[in-house]
Amino acid sequence: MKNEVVVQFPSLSEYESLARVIVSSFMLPYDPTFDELSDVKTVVSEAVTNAIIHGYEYQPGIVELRLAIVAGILTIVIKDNGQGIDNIEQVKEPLFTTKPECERSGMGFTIMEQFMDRCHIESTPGKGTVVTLEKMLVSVAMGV
Amino acid sequence: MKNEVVVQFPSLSEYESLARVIVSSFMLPYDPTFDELSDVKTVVSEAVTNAIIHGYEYQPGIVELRLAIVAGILTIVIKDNGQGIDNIEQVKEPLFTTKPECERSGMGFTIMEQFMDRCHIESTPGKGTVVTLEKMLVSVAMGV
Amino acid sequence: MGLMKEFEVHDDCLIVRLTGDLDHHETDQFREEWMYYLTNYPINHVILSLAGVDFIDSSGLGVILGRYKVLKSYGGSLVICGITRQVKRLFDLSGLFKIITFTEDEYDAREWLGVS
Amino acid sequence: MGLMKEFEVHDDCLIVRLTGDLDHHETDQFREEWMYYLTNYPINHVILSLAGVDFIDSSGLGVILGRYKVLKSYGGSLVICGITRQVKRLFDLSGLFKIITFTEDEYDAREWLGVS
Ligand SMILES: Nc1ncnc2c1ncn2[C@@H]1O[C@H](COP(=O)(O)OP(=O)(O)O)[C@@H](O)[C@H]1O
Ligand SMILES: Nc1ncnc2c1ncn2[C@@H]1O[C@H](COP(=O)(O)OP(=O)(O)O)[C@@H](O)[C@H]1O
Repeated sequence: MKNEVVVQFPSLSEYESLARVIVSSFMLPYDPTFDELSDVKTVVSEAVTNAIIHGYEYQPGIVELRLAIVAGILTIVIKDNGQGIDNIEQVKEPLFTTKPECERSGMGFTIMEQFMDRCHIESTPGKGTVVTLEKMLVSVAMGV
Repeated sequence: MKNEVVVQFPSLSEYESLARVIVSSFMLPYDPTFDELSDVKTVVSEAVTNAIIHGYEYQPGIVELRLAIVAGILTIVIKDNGQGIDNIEQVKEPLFTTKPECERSGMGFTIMEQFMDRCHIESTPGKGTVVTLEKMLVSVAMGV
Repeated sequence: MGLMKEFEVHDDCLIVRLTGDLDHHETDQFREEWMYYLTNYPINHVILSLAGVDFIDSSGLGVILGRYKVLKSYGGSLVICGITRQVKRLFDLSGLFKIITFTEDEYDAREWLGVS
Repeated sequence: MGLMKEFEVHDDCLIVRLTGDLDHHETDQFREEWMYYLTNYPINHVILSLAGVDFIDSSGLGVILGRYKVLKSYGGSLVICGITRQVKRLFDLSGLFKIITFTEDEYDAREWLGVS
């Protein structure tokens, strides 16, 4: 992708805030609204946390974050090489979680779907998961 | 490298501030002093700017930034696949610049050497340049 | 930005004040500290002040819901106060407003709970 | 953080006030705007206020040195005021204090230049 920023970091929770800071700074030159910024930070936090907890189940691994803005549309890709997802339709359901014992709320994908214009999950069990999120940025769309 | 963060971004000046933000956020959990933070931001700005101006001479390319902290030592690697450097000893000299017409001060490498504990340049003409910078973080060294 | 936590016990009321980001990285320790107070003091009411929290995600939501359930299990109550804009957006979406009591600030929360 | 620029002309004195980061990304436009004032107004003195600048690198240094030379070439002068800590560290290292005049604030700069 043109003008793409690619970040790879270890699957450790201390990098969740780094991922949020990176996406915020990446968007900043496009003059996003406060709500756009906060929604995007939230979904990045959800997807990165999922890669660490569910993808790698706290085992060492690399999480990849890709960012691009083309024609006013922000695309965020979060990738892990973890255990993957069996039933993609099921995990998208609100409140569905495979880790209730960790007090997971099962709201991650619901938040991603609600806060973004598109949330696409690709996964191969045993190989890993790629979550693609898209959002039309109002400021850019309006040519501001 | 263990616990390494790798960032790839296009050789455009708008990403210089992103590189600074990333290195700041990366260091933050280690409780750096104000001067440590500002020195590191400065050297990252110098090396990334050099990759864009001198390495790629404003042509499209990818700049890679690698960050790691091991045993209290922050290591920063900035890599480009640009035109490379012929005479490494010469470019390190204060005020030396091959682009005086762009009002370059020729102070980049001097700043990197002064603000960091180590500044190592590896370069192959026609292939690219790798600058490795190291700094012992006081807070970590003191076990704070 | 990390998370700063302040715990204050007034008789059977625990006040928890947070500043910073409440994300997955912070949840384990926060849960542990909160539970320490719930098990070592005779707490019936908890006021959770999020006035200093600029960011929360579903992991933060999980810890809050978890403590809400613990409190409810023995007839205690939880009041949340001082929520900022990003927090409100997440709570709105997750339906938290329907089950937990929210007040403007700590003062209103004490009034609501009838504690001094 | 981007760079905000304010240019103010008082007779033969130009005041330039910056806020934000003065890095390579900002230099071309900043140089152009600064030169616009130097060529279109009868400027003899420039006061550059860096009170709002938290970050500068050698590219920023280059623009300042370039304008200093232009001013000097026709007998003009440059005074820099209000430098913050990071800026001071870079200026210290680059020997800028030896060639350019620095004052605490804009008021002192005007005094030094003898302009009102
Ligand atoms: N990166 C991933 N790798 C493997 N499984 C995942 C991944 N992300 C999500 N899942 C699965 O999808 C379920 C729902 O995810 P989510 O809606 O974020 O809720 P939660 O994280 O609270 O469980 C998870 O419980 C997990 O089983
Ligand atoms: N990444 C790079 N690729 C190729 N040449 C470089 C690179 N970095 C620095 N140089 C060379 O080293 C010289 C000195 O660099 P520096 O001390 O940063 O000063 P300046 O950037 O002001 O010229 C440059 O003028 C350039 O010729």
